[in-house]
Amino acid sequence: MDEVVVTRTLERSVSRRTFIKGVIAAGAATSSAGYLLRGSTGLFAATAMQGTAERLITLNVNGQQRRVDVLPNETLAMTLRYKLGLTGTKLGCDRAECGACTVLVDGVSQYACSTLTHQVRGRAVTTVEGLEDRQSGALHPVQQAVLDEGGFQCAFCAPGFIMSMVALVDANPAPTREAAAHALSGNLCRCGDYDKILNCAMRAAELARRV
Amino acid sequence: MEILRRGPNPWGQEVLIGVGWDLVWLAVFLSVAFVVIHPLWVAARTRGVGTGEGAEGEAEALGGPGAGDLPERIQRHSVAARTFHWTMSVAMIALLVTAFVPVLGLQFPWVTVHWIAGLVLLVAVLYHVVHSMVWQDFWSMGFGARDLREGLAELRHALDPRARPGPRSGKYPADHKLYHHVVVLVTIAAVVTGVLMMVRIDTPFWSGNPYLLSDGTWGVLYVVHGLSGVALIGLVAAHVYFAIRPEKRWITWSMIRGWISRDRYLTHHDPDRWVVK
Amino acid sequence: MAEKLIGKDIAPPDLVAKITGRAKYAEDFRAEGMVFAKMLLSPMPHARVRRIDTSRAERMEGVVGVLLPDDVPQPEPPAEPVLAREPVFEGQPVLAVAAVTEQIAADAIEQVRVDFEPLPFVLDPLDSLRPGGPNAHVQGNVRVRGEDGTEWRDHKWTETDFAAAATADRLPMGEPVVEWSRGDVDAAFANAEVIVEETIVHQSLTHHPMEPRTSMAYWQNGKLFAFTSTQSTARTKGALANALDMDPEDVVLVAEYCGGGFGSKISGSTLMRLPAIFSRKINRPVMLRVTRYEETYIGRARPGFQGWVKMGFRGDGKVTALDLYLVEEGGAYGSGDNGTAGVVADLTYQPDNVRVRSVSVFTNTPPKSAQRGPGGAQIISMLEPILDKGARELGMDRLEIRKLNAPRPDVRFGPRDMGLTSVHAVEALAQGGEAFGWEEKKVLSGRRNGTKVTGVGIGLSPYTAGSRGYDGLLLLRPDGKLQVHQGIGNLGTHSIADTARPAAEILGLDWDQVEIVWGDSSRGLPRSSVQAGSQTTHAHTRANHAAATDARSKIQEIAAGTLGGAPGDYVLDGGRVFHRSNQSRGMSFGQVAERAIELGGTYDGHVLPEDIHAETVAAAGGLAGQGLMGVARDNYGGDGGVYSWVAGFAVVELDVETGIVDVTEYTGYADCGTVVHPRSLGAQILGGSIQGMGMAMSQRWVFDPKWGVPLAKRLYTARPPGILDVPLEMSWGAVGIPDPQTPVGAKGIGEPPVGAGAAAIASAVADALGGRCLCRTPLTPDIILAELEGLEPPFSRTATHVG
Amino acid sequence: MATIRDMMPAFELFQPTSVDAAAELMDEHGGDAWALAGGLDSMDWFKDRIKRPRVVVDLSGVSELRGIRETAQGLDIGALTTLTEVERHDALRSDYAVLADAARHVATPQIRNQGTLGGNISQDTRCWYYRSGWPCYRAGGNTCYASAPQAMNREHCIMGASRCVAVNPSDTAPALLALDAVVTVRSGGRERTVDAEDYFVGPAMDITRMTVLRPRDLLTKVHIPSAWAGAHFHYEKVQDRGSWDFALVSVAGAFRTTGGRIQEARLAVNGVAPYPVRLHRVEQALAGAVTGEETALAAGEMAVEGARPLRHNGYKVPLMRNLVRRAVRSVA
Repeated sequence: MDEVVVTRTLERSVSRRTFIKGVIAAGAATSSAGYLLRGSTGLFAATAMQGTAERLITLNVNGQQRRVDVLPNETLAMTLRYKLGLTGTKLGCDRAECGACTVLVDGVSQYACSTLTHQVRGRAVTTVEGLEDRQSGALHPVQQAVLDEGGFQCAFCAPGFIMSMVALVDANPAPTREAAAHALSGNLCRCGDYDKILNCAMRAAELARRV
Repeated sequence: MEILRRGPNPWGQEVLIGVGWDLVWLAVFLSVAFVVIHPLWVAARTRGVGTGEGAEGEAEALGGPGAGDLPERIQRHSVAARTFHWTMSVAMIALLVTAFVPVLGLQFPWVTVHWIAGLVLLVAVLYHVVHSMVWQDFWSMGFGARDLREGLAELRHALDPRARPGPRSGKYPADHKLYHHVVVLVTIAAVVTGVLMMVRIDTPFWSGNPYLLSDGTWGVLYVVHGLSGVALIGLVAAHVYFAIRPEKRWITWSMIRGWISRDRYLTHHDPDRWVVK
Repeated sequence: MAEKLIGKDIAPPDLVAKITGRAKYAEDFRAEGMVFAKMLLSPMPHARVRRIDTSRAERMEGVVGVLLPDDVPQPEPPAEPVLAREPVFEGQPVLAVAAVTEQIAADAIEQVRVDFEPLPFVLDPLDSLRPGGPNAHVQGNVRVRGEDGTEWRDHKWTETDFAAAATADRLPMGEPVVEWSRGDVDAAFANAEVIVEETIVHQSLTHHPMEPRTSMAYWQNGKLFAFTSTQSTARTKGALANALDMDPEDVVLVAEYCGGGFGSKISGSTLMRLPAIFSRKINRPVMLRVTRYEETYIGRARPGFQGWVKMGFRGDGKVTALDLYLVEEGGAYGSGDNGTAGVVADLTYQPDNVRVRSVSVFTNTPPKSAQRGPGGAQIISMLEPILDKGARELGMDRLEIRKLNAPRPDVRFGPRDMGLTSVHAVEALAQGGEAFGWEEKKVLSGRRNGTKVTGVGIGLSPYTAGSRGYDGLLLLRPDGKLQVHQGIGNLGTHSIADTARPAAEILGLDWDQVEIVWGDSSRGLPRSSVQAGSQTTHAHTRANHAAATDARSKIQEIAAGTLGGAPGDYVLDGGRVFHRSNQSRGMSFGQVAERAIELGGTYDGHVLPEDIHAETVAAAGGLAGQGLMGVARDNYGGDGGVYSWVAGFAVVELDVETGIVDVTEYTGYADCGTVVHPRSLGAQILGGSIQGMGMAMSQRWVFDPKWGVPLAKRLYTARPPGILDVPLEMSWGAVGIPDPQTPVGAKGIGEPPVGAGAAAIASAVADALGGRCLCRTPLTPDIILAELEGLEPPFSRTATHVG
Repeated sequence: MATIRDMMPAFELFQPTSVDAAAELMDEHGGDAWALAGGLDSMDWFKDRIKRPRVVVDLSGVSELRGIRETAQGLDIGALTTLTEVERHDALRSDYAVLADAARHVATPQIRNQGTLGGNISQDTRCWYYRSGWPCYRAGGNTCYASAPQAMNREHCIMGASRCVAVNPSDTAPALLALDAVVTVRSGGRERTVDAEDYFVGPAMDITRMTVLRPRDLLTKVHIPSAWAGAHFHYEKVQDRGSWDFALVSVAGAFRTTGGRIQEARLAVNGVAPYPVRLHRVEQALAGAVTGEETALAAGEMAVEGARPLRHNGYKVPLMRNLVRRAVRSVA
């Protein structure tokens, strides 16, 4: 697509800021020939659209500013897994159903598989890789709790559950078992480890209260 | 312009879905264009030249033997025939409106009215078929060599006023007959496909079953129904237009009052071909 | 032995990787130049590919290649091709396109033209059995034992078979394909005090592991490097090599983690071959990221049963006769749950007279496979509420009638008249009932509280729990650490770690001195069991026990040889071997390992035992000379089948105005011999039970009969249970009596709980309905409410793929 | 064209930061444009590659569309306000609990964090034939696969059908009907308001849409009049699973009572028709009725009069009847 369209669309009656945003978003629609032959990173390279507008955006992931090439139809889960190498965020269904892709956006739990990466520009994204203490490398209280309770079986769902637990203990330091279950009801575990997962959540809240 | 709508069936096989709605706009456009252009053209063409309206005087000249003992009013359409005509026209208008107005953008619950109107039309048509064969002179609608000659002459006269008009017609002029036969074909197509399509919707009598025929066959039926519907837009428009044209209004009156004057009879009809006892 | 580790809660060594996101599942691997494959799936339940045109796709920029049915073997059905020329279910892969990005590959698939010729299809086995009914394969609809192996047959029943059943709205029962019996059922029914007869339907349901069966592969120097999701590592390597017709030693299989399989990934998947074959064709690493949508079709499902059962009881509650007829929905490539179901029913109720007839019919539904407790889970969840009916009519306590019928140590069962190594089902029932509080809970039965009615239920469920004769392989390194090589898979049962505990125990090592090697065939994996049938705990505590015993004697020999005295005088503890008379007269394991390398021969694995499997020989060969090697085959032997048991107890609240069932309490109690890892055992018991609850209450696999395609294609329509669908607190326990025929005394537990959970809920729901058994799964609110409101059922008693 | 799922086709993305810009973009691109709110329903369509807009207008950056404002006339809820905000908002919980309650019943926490009130009431039906991309009436075809004699229609409608038998999946819609809410629709430069009840369109009127929204339209605001503030409310949703599921039947009620009598009532049900159904006749019958079981039973019976179940959803009739009973029963 070309910038001109965007400009014409938004110039009239619209703030300079909106106009620029429009350009960035539209610009991100363009393909990145540089990625064309680099399968491992070029997952979303080369779509039908051509153009030369700006394509790099900056994401705040786990406290770091990451420059990354993002297409308009690219989901956060894809960007994290295939562009930033953060494969802890899992794709279980890619349809906002199983919760394996749960991440925190400004501290709020969301399904990364159903969030456009462009929607989190300028917002703080936290993935399971970002939970450990950056200095000491100590596990996050939630992770510690899971370790103490021996939580999860196949654990494909674990990163998502853990992010939901983090959101839970941040919002509610002393949840009842029932409140915990509701907070975790957006995550699926096919091994059926729910009882142990709830033990982990309760323990996590306990540990979080101590720190 | 989209003429036919196709789509994949659940197995991904390409099947017909129906006619492209662009055709509706086309039909509406052509109808309006005709209604606007035709009178202008007629006006331009007939400037200075006498209209087709024969002068009263001619009547005597033309008057065959015994013209004098003809009644003042000559019955042209029986009550039954008129009832049929007007019932059918109401049903037809209802069908066209419920079918196409939503497509053109004004939405309202149309399905029920549409199929009920369809049934009314069906009944009317069946009645007409029986009535015309048993009580009416069925062959008065027949189209023969004379009708052809008459029609061609009329056409020549229409295009070139100086050409002399065709011979007087029988009970029904050639163009009326042609129009009638075209409408018969199109209406039958619409009614038959329409009746079959009712199998697919819920009615008080049954609940729909889309699988009576294969989706390919249904597609064809939808196309036929759609095309005949679109055709009817034009046909009805033309019909209504001519019905209100001044030189034809006496015919319209006859469909309301049932009779025409002896003069009209003698001027426009050939007593040998339309024998009035 | 002095148990420092067996029976303790120890977090598995891979848990930190799992909770920090470092654990690499198949889809997390990358390779330089990797391309992405996307598949075109059959849009029809049964068709023949007439013509394929990929020209437009291949012209697209970024498309690297296509893989067609002609590029892969097309074995005779019921063998399953990777890409089908004659797809037999909607969603079966027909071809694949590889491109530099997944986006391009997907766009390219849309440009492919395939001309399919639709063929007759069948979804419901009964339709295929009707005279003139359609067959799922052009070759036939059932497989039967013929002169030379099994062969296809066009198996049809008669009009009268169906007419008779239709009037009674029960299962039609024509000529079976499989039949076996013991005693005389008809005579037994004649003398029975009470007879219960029901038509039962257990519907098919998908596995839906959290991780779809994604694979990546590339070739290097003639070797295949395959990254996949599988329940069993060593055996998957063999399966892949076999499928590609190559030497197993030319395959490097990496499967460090498996995001769930439940029987659908026993030795990998058919689809894992696709990237391997594709990569060989285009000479680029190929990633096949299987999406949930694709997994729904190719991810396997538990076969459904349409059945009929007749149970005869003696006055005291003993089941004297059991007559069972099962029609199995075998899916596109067949299944055999019907066989197991009959055996499990016979084992659980121990009737003197039994007859089991069944037929497994191929259908044009997505392929079936083992699903946690295959056959057993279905039949137990169907029969337990029927046993309850008998108990009610006899005025008997439902726990007592189960204790009465449960097998004793002298048990004989099944067509092959088997015995068991050990059985403590009665203890599981008794202790479970105690823990659950059966006496107090059973009085709640039928209690009305507002619009809710309480129901209490029990389910007793056995399943196979062990096998014998696999190899153990371990290495005592010069750094004094013990390296245990595990060829089994890592799908969350923690058995890669837990089955190594006996080795550490025998060598007197602390757990932190033990390193587990798993998930990468290039690191040397011994011949192992597939991780299915709940075998591994039994099979590999034995194998590692054998290997460790071998290592211990080698250590003792080296100590005696170095420090004098007899090997038997030396004891092992704390990473040292020393003389029992004098602690200081000893060597560290490190020294022992170095000595072993000097000595060579059997000590460091240069000379290997005769009886170990070739795979173990190859694995050991790669480790020879790196330390003291313990390697041995499990020769402990044993007599009889190895089965574990779970007794499930549940309380439900049924809302009579909505049909909603709320499971409020659940206890699972196991007989699985020695408890190796309590917390992990609890996870298996409760996790399996929860899968059973999903099976009994919500999971479905609905098809449109006209087009023959599945409709419940999403997780929310397939309805696996979520955290709010199970009790907030659940409890478990174990009898803990060791199995005398295995050195560690431990049996497997993966599968028995599924039937227990499902049956306990089904039994509790029937109880809440005042003993009315709907005798079908899933027990969704619509059919419960319809039953309560006395509505005309929308489908027949035998209908399947509905709900 | 061969079918492939789970990879969104390419589109142009616009991220306006003001309603004006958004409205202008929608106007500019008309039928090619797709307004993206929480994106949960939208991305399903995109990933199935069934709906393929050329232009996507992401509204998440339009702060004017977010948040809840308390006014003398009641509450103004921005269309982009997340369901979590609706669920937790104090005034909503205290004075209009039925809406907060309804929001709490939507899918899962993550979806409530992302999903918006506007999106929830504007989402498309979940009919599994339609969602499979089959050429049904709603998809512009000429068949309803769900009402065929052998079709699987356990979750379909028992009333309000017209060729299409799909149901409206929204959990919050009935609550808005019960509160006499009014929504604001922006179209180019113009704004119009629509009663919540009229916001939803049945297939008899337009078989391809669930709401009055046409191309170029933008739902901007939901107004909750103060009329029902602090009334007695009741909300219930019956679903197959405890989370991430759509209602088999849901009911929302608002009641004003004096001395054991119901003064005025609002009752709305969803999951039974292609649109949320407001039970006017029942409401009239309830006005002035004595609270209690008898009234509840009568209301339930009246609610399901004329219901015409399909083959597999007969249970929805007693279910709807019972839920209406419970709603009326709750007044006391």
